[in-house]
Amino acid sequence: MTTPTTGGGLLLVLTVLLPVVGVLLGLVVGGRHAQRVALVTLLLGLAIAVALTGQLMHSGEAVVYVLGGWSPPLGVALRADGISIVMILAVAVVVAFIAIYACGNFGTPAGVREARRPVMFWLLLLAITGSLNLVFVSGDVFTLYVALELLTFAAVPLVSLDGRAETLQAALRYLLYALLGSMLYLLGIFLLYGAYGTLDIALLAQRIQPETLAWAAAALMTAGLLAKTALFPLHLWLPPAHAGAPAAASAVLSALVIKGAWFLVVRLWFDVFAGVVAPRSMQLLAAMGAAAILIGNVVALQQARLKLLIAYSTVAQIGYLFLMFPLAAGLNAAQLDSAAAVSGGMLQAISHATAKAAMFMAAGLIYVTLGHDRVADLRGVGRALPMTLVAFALGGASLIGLPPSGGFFAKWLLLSAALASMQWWWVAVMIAGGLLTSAYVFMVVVRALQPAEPDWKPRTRVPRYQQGVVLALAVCSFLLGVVAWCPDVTRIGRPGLSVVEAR
Amino acid sequence: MTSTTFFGLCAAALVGLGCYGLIVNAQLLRKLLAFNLIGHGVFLVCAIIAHRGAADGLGGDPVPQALLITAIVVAFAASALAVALILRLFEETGSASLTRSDGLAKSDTAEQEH
Amino acid sequence: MSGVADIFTMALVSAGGFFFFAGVIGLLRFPDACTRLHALTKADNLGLGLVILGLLPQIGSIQLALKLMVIWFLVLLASATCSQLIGRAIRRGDRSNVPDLTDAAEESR
Amino acid sequence: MTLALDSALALLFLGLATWTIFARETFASVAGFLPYGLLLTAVWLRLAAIDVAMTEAAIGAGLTGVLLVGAAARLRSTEAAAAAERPRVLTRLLAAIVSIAVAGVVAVCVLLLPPSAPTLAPEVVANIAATGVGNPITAVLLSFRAMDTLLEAVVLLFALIGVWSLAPDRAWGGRPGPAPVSDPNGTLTYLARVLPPIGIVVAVYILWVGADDPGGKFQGATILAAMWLLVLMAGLADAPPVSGRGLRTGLIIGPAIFIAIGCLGAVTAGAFLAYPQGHAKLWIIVIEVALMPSLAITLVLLLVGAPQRAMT
Repeated sequence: MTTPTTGGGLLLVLTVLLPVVGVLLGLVVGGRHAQRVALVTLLLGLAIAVALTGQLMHSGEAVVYVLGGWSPPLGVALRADGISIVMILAVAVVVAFIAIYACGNFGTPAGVREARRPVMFWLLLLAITGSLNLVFVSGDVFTLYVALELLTFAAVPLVSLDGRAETLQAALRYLLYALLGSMLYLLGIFLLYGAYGTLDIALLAQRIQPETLAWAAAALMTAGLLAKTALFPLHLWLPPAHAGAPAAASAVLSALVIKGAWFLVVRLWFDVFAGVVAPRSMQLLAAMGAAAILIGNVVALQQARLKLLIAYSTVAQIGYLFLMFPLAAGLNAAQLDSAAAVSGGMLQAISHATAKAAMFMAAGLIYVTLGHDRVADLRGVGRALPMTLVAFALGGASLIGLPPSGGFFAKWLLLSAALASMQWWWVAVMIAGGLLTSAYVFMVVVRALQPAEPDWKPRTRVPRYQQGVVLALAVCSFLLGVVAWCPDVTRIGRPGLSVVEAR
Repeated sequence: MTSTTFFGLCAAALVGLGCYGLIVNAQLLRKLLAFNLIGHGVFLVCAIIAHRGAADGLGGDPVPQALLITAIVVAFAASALAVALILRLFEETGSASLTRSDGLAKSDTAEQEH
Repeated sequence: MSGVADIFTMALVSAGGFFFFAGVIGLLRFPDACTRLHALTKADNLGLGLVILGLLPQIGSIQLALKLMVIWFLVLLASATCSQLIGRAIRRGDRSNVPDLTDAAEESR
Repeated sequence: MTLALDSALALLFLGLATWTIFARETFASVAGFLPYGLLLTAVWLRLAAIDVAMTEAAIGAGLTGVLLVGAAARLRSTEAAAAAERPRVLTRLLAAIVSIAVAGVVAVCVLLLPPSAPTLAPEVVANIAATGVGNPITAVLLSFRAMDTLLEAVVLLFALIGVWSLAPDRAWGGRPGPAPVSDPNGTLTYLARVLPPIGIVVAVYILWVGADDPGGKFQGATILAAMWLLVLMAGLADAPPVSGRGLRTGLIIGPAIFIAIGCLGAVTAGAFLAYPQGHAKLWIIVIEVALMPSLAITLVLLLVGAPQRAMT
């Protein structure tokens, strides 16, 4: 089988290479130039993401690029369909916002040619962008392994950027989980190669048979990826890692990095193992997701510190991302349009990405202003940082799923999928999760609105543009629900999923 | 039993040993060694798959062999990063193991933003 | 002619094997570090040298023969240096003094 | 006969692996890991993977060994505390059960591999002429799956950035590792003077034959890295400061040329990382020659770790 390169394919190469070139260039020029290189690169990346989206919507089919002119199985192909492009776009947008925010915390101080934290942050930010894009566009399971490792190596140092002992511990724990995860994933792909003689996702999907070996490979790869994406009960590394990093880094890690491994689970289960995994394993996956929603939210409620609270909320929100599996399968079984569930899952991912990034950055500003982030002691924030508090509340509203937020529309899609496929128990989980989420969001907002003591003064003044960026991102997240009126991009290039046209 | 199957079972043993070490050994460098054993087990699986694919005058399928080279290099990079982290942790705390207690939840006073 | 070469090879490779064997026994049975080191270096230098010398007539290519000789030379160089370093460490009575970057760090502090 | 040989080999390396896990001291455990790595190299040879064996000997056993020995020496003072942290019997029992289950899964998978193994060897043989190189692994690494090799160089670079990010703030921009201490009459100093010229020749040779025979840039780069390490260990030279523009250029020049040639392919040969018809071997060699020094620098810097001494 030959996979011909389609129009606009070179854009796929660019979305991966541009950040890598940015890292190389940034490393050489160093210092405050690295920051400029990063900003320019991210801007160009955004333009490429938009161009790629345009290409995809124009042609209405997946964009494919055959590297080196060697088509699979011998060569490697890059492939972007609807779900990849949604993620690429979301990453480009969120990273751009985070980058503007980070200008306030990661500028090279005057009089120094180069300082460690800034230059490392900007290089790692570019590195994460490039690796994530590679995860989204790679059509080869081994290249995906390399992409996952790139992502790990770029994300772990972000956790320990401050160099404090507990962040080092958190980074090490993260690294160990991630490395174990990649080894399991690697074992799975070697087994797939041993059985079917290809590493290309499209070819694997054709050749795979429902047999023990394929099942074992699926189990190994999924287990590895779940460790990386921190689905309950493999979430233990996440809260200390995400809460300990500097705010801008937490935003990248919590909003984007964990989505890389999750995206791969989606890719594998829907595209490669569609005929192999039993409905029961889909239910198991979602059950772990449900446990994550309930336990993550309950633990979040008990947290004394804002950043840990948000980190545990991430643990819970990851759970939602795994509810889509049995829902899509259930819709398929009922001869309904399963793409709705997939769209719901993707929308949940990007709405969580925007909301969580905004919330972590808001928490960062609150920390700077108060000098701490104890939840019990947030008085005065409402007056000192009104925009930031609104941003936090809007992000929280999106997590809860209030209309017209992206979270609302995502949950609405998932809920209707659950009802249509008569899996009411997931409905109960989602509603309970929403209630718990609203509890801690309101708790934080109400405490922050309390007036401060009369002689209280903010410890540091926060630049206005940082507040503005956070608010803008939160507004994006809150208004993401408008995609309901847009054409559903996630279906492009995924013929196997849209059985019946709906909506 | 062919030698590929034989080494395949050795690979399984290596993965098992590595898993055990990863869970039981507290010191981080020992965990890293255990991780390397798991890695070698996985690589060995790949090597036997390559050996089984011997054809057309080649001693093994060159594609998995090439993958293996990449994987070995990536594993080295992982080890280097892990060692750097462990040594830094040792410099900061004088300890080279992950204590069970969640350091972050307790140290409320820890300053993180500047 | 080839019969003579074969006998030569067999004799020398066996002798090399014997030195390796003796070296291992020495390593296991000798009482202290210095004597063990002595046993080990004999195995390395003589054993490997005899094996390579024995293999030479079987190769039939000057280039390959030269490569083998270079390997022997490099091993000699490395093993001589290593045993010297280990010997010095033993004399100092400091077991942890492995000559290595990180140890130099501890010395310099 | 072969089974006897295989069994002896397996017995040895599994025995050493067990030692690595169960040894009481970390240093002893690392000491077991070194010969284990070399025996593993013999296993790759038994499985007819000569290029892999060379990579394993150079990077898997060699450089990883140096890395671990160095770390174990530094961590000696934690041995007592680590030994005290021995987990309870129940934990160990559970760990054993989990490990046996995982090993069982892997074993079953190995036994279930289809009797007629799928292979891409015929396709590689059919297309290798277009790449101009004779070593099928080099053809895969630098032509068919060149993307993976490019990314692999980037992985090393990202890992190095990660290692550097662990520097203390005051030492940023400075030199990694301790200040060099040289013994002018020492044997190590002598070796560090004699060996590097030979090592460089061997590295270039291994790179050069890599096009048609086992060998290549990674193996060569490791030898170069080893020579530099030897010079560093002997105290003949100091590690370079990480802020040096020249050093950083050296680090990225290899991947940058790789990417540039890839882009050239997009213009002249119709695809990123494609080579113009008939000139493939030339470009492959250019990439390998460009990558080798960059890889060697990266490997050395990964080994010596984060900067520790501030610039004065």
